[in-house]
Amino acid sequence: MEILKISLSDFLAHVNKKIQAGDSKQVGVVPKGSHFVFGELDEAAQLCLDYDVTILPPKKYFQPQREVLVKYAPKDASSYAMVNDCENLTLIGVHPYDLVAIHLMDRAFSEGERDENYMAKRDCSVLIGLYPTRGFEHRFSASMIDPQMPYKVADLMLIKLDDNQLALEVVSKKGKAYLEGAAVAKSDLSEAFLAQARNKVKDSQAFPLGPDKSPAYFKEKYEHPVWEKLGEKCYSCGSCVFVCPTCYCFDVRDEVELSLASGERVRYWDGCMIESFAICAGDHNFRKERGARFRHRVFRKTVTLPEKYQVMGCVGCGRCAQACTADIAGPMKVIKTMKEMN
Amino acid sequence: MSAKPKVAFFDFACCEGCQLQIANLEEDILGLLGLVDLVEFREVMTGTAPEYDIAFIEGSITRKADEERLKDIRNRAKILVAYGQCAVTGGINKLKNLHSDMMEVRKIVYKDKAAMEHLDTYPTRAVGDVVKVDLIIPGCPINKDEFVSIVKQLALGKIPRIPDYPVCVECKLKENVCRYDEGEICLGPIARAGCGAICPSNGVACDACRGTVSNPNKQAMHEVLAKYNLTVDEIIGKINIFAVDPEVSK
Amino acid sequence: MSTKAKIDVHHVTRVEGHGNIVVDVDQGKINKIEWQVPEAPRFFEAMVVGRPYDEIATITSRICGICSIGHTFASLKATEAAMGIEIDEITFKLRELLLHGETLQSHILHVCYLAVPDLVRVSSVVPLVETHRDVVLLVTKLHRLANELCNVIGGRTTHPIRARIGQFSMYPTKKELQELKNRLTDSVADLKTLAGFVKSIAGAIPDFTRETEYLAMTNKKDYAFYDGPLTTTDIGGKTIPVSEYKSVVNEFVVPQSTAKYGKFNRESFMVGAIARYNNNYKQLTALSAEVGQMLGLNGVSHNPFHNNIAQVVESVFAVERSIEIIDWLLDQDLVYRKKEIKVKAGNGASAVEVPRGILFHEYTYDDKGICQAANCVIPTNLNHNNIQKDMEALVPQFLDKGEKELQFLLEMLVRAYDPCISCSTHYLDVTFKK
Amino acid sequence: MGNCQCQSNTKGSSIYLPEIARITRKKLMTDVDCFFEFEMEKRPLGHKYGQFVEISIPGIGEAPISISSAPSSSKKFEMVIRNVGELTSVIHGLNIGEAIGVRGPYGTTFPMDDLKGKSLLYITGGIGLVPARSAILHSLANRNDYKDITILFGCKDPSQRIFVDELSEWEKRPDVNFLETVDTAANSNWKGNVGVITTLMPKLQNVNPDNTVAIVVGPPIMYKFVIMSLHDMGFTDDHIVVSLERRMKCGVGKCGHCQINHIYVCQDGPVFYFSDIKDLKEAI
Ligand SMILES: Cc1cc2nc3c(=O)[nH]c(=O)nc-3n(C[C@H](O)[C@H](O)[C@H](O)COP(=O)(O)OP(=O)(O)OC[C@H]3O[C@@H](n4cnc5c(N)ncnc54)[C@H](O)[C@@H]3O)c2cc1C
Ligand code: SF4
Ligand code: SF4
Ligand code: SF4
Repeated sequence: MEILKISLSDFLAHVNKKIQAGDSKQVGVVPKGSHFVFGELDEAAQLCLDYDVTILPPKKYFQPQREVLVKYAPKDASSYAMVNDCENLTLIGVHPYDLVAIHLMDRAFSEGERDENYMAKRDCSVLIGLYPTRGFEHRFSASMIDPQMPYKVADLMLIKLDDNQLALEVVSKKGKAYLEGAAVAKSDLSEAFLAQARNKVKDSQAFPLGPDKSPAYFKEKYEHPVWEKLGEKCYSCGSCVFVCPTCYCFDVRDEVELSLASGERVRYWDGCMIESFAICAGDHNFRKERGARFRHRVFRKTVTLPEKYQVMGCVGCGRCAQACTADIAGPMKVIKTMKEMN
Repeated sequence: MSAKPKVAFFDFACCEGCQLQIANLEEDILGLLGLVDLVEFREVMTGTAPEYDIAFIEGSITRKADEERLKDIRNRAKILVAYGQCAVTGGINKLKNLHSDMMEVRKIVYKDKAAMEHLDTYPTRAVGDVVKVDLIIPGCPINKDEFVSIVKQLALGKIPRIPDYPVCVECKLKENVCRYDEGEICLGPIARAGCGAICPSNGVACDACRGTVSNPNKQAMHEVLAKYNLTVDEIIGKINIFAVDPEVSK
Repeated sequence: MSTKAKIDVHHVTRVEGHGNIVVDVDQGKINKIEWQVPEAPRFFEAMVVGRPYDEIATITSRICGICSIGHTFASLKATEAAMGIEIDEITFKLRELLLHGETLQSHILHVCYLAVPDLVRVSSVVPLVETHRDVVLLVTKLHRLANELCNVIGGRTTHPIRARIGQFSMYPTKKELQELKNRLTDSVADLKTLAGFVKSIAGAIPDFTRETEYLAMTNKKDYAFYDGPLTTTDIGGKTIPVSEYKSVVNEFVVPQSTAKYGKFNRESFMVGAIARYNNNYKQLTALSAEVGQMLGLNGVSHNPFHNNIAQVVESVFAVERSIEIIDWLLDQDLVYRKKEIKVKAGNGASAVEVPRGILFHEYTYDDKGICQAANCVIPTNLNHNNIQKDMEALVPQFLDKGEKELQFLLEMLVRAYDPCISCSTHYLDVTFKK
Repeated sequence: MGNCQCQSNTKGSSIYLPEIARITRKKLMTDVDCFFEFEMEKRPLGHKYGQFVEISIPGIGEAPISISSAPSSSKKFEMVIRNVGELTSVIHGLNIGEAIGVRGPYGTTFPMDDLKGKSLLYITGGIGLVPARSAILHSLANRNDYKDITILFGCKDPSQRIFVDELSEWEKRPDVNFLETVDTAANSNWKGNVGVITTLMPKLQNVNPDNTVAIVVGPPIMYKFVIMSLHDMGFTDDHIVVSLERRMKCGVGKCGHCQINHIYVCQDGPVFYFSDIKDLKEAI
């Protein structure tokens, strides 16, 4: 893997060039109040390479909150036509845990029936990763992700060396192409130095189980009272699933124009924590209890996805722990509460 | 509904802010007029009709005479929609009911003239407390996009469903900084969504102006509010500005 | 010549809220002329008692959906006055801007959707969609712009969210402001077109005058909407502080009617666009004054139907002032910082000019910020006495036109006042005499 | 979004785009259940027993519906649709010749090939008969492939019986043991059994649980009791096949609505050996 260096100002100048060229939307991390979000950059100066976590993960670009799948003239089935909107996109500053989450999403949407609406958006994206420079109290990603896995999806990885210098790992051809014309120089940094630079921030907590042990461990805890105990406090507000980078459940709804002349079949974000999610005909709800829904979500992260992909379904970003107003959603909280109860 | 449904609008005790949302649809009103046949709407037109396919009712009921008028509308309407929080739960008007004695209420406003007969008022009732309601469109004021969507669904013969999940859902989708992170108390976790989390999106905590979801986690809400050192009375006060399920205020 | 008229309009249409007109003239003898308000009272002053200071504006905003921005400001200002809270210049300007948005929104709605059908002699705006499609589309465009102004500044078109005690909860971005400014600038031409249309049908405005007292806010700097003391056309340029509003509005109950009435130096007074115009027209911007002249307003007018013309004039003014305010805001550092509010016991009164006229709120708080007492005086209330007196003058003058025409004129008169009867804090009920 | 030089090579296809089928026959079976025969416009559906399709009407929505006819190479297929909501009510109003959207077939099938040489016990409740019928018809058409065939059918009351002609045909067939019951028979001239479906099970003689596979399809509450009775009769879980119903939005294992632990009903099901799901608390 080629390693380059660039000054922060040259990097930003390059991003500005890309913004001006206009052939690809440049998205980066920008502040929002006391927090951060991924947003389209009007100028590179808005870009923030020093952040703890974003409110929503980058999945919003690949599985948009509202996405048209099919369009039609209402009640005329012969009018069905597919829709697949995508645009060239560069995401700048994606932390490793979010890259791993994108890798998981890629697998979910490409294996089995291949979902072109997702895959096309992924295909026209360039992902520029960034090693975190700021800690986040709820993060425990070091214990959740394989450090090599971000490289499966990243096109470039940024390592912040100091306030003015970046190291650049060129992972893919797309990444190389992105840098065309940038004021980069060959790196003279030793691997030991880089390793240290990558791991500048340490998590204050660690999840005790990996993808090999986690499924068996949690399956045994299926009947554990922890689900009911934490579930009792759950608002079923879905915040934990919407902010999670590896949650991708969705709803599909038909919407029509006011003229009733044309309409769209639209995919929206949905989540298993919402009470009506598993309701069937006859108003039968297969996960009626808050605790059952809570367990289902945790199991998806700790059992289902690891069994299916041999990767933890939780990447340890800590978003759910922060988003949960009831303060129950974080996987660390589940582990801790289980221990306290024993 | 194959032919254009005959639609009428009526209002009772309210601020008429909800029908203003309809006026605010601007050009879309022309589109709506293509879907329905507007037969009665006192604020915008002169004219009445003997019966309606859909009657939209705004406002709450505070007097016997209004009750009779509402029942008469119900008899002549196929589908009756309570729109706006005043109609759905009694809304702001129900704050009056917190006073145990209606004469007390009259005195606060009308002082020594309070006993005059025509000032009669009874505890505020929602439209659904007086007649059968087929559909509710909550909110103070209503969300005009939701209104349009419901009219479209009715015109298509669909069964409109309003969201039954908390405002936090929409708040997260808007990627707002949570009010709790700013040290404020927000009713979003129990409030019914459908507004697009408009208050948190404008930097203000949710007041639950659309009432609560049908199965709110009251206990959890009380625990959280108690953490903010609110007394039970304050919690009740906080939750019931818009007359949400009285159970929640217990 | 007709000498007989029996008119009983139960719930006048195209007004906000419910009002009735009862006229009984026999053999030229007037038995009864009555303007009645049967709107259900809602008891806001009772609702807010016992509630914390930071909920009051949320509640009193719901007095009226159409004037919710004005009510919110009156409420915030009264609470700020009670607790001695100062607002900074950005907040002040944003409030002015938002109020102009409401004025524009409400005036356009009223003039075009509710009053113009009278001048064209149709039952509502709906038939105009066919006959005057261009005008209707122009009106919806202006109305939409006004609403978007309210949305961008207040967070919602009705019941503003961002306006809080001592501050806004969020500022618009400069991009939004710039965009708004561009659209406001473009709308000036549309307003001129609209004024031209109103001129083309202005011949239908009844020739009726009755001199009365006109009450409005005034201040030295500007044609007043947001701030300033009180004045009237009868006190010759003198002003009265808002804190003494009670001595001006003098609410009282009259036996033959049901709403609380107001009077000051005469048996009745009028508030609203024409009252503001009559007191402050010299402070109009050049363009708004010119539109007024074009539509036949040259200084003080005693024709209540001219209220609609004054609304057109104020719409132009609102747009011009909004552009100026946005220019000022674009030069500021719009980085939002939340301010802490210090709760104090006290009493405070406020006034704001809302589309229908001057509005007063007054609250008393204890040291925990719990509301102990409240009073809200609504402009439509203040006008009822004047509507009654106008009707008494109008009926004999137009009796010979026949019952039907007379009824039409009386309804049109009520609509010219743009009464917002749902602001019913103070309404008394009617016992229908028939 | 015209500027996308997307690399995606299969962008021209979509798993969410329905194909077209037209109604060729339609017959109301009960007050809420309507039989439909559809014909695919372009190709035979190519389904197997127990599978389902996502059917849709533009502007209304999509829903999973089982295919009720036996597998065939024709473009025609049959369904029974119960009017419970938005989509189903609109479909009930369609006329012969009108089009609907179809995606699929999806899902697992009844293991009819593996069951060759075995006895079959069908236990069906209400419109559970609809998916089971595709297997029943197949096994009756290939009668020699199977030993004893027993069919139990139960529904709420006599007015809710579906495929009544076929029921009486099965009843008459000497090579089929057919038993039927209704939950209540008040206000009718019903002469047959009355009671929930489990009351039929003690009437079964000579069922050898070791060489018989039970195929159970019905409303959610039916499973628990039927399976208890089957256990009593000596059936082991790997001799019980069930078909589950869940809410589904995509039908292709993505949307998450039908997920029970690690299982997606749309792809891993709807047909399961009970032994594979008995530990899933939320399955039955
Ligand atoms: C594998 C499979 C096979 C099936 N086979 C058949 C079949 O052969 N025949 C058949 O008739 N049906 C079948 N179904 C069931 C069918 O898919 C459902 O009945 C479907 O919901 C009907 O769609 P609808 O739009 O008409 O109903 P909907 O309008 O979706 O309503 C269905 C039910 O869900 C409730 N509901 C819907 N949305 C919500 C919500 N947001 N919140 C709360 N409740 C809600 C409604 O109250 C109602 O009870 C099958 C289902 C599956 C999974
Ligand atoms: S964020 Fe917390 S309260 Fe909300 S659904 Fe998730 S666990 Fe429940
Ligand atoms: S479960 Fe929580 S910590 Fe884990 S990836 Fe999802 S949001 Fe992040
Ligand atoms: S601000 Fe309120 S609505 Fe939004 S997430 Fe927080 S608690 Fe929920």
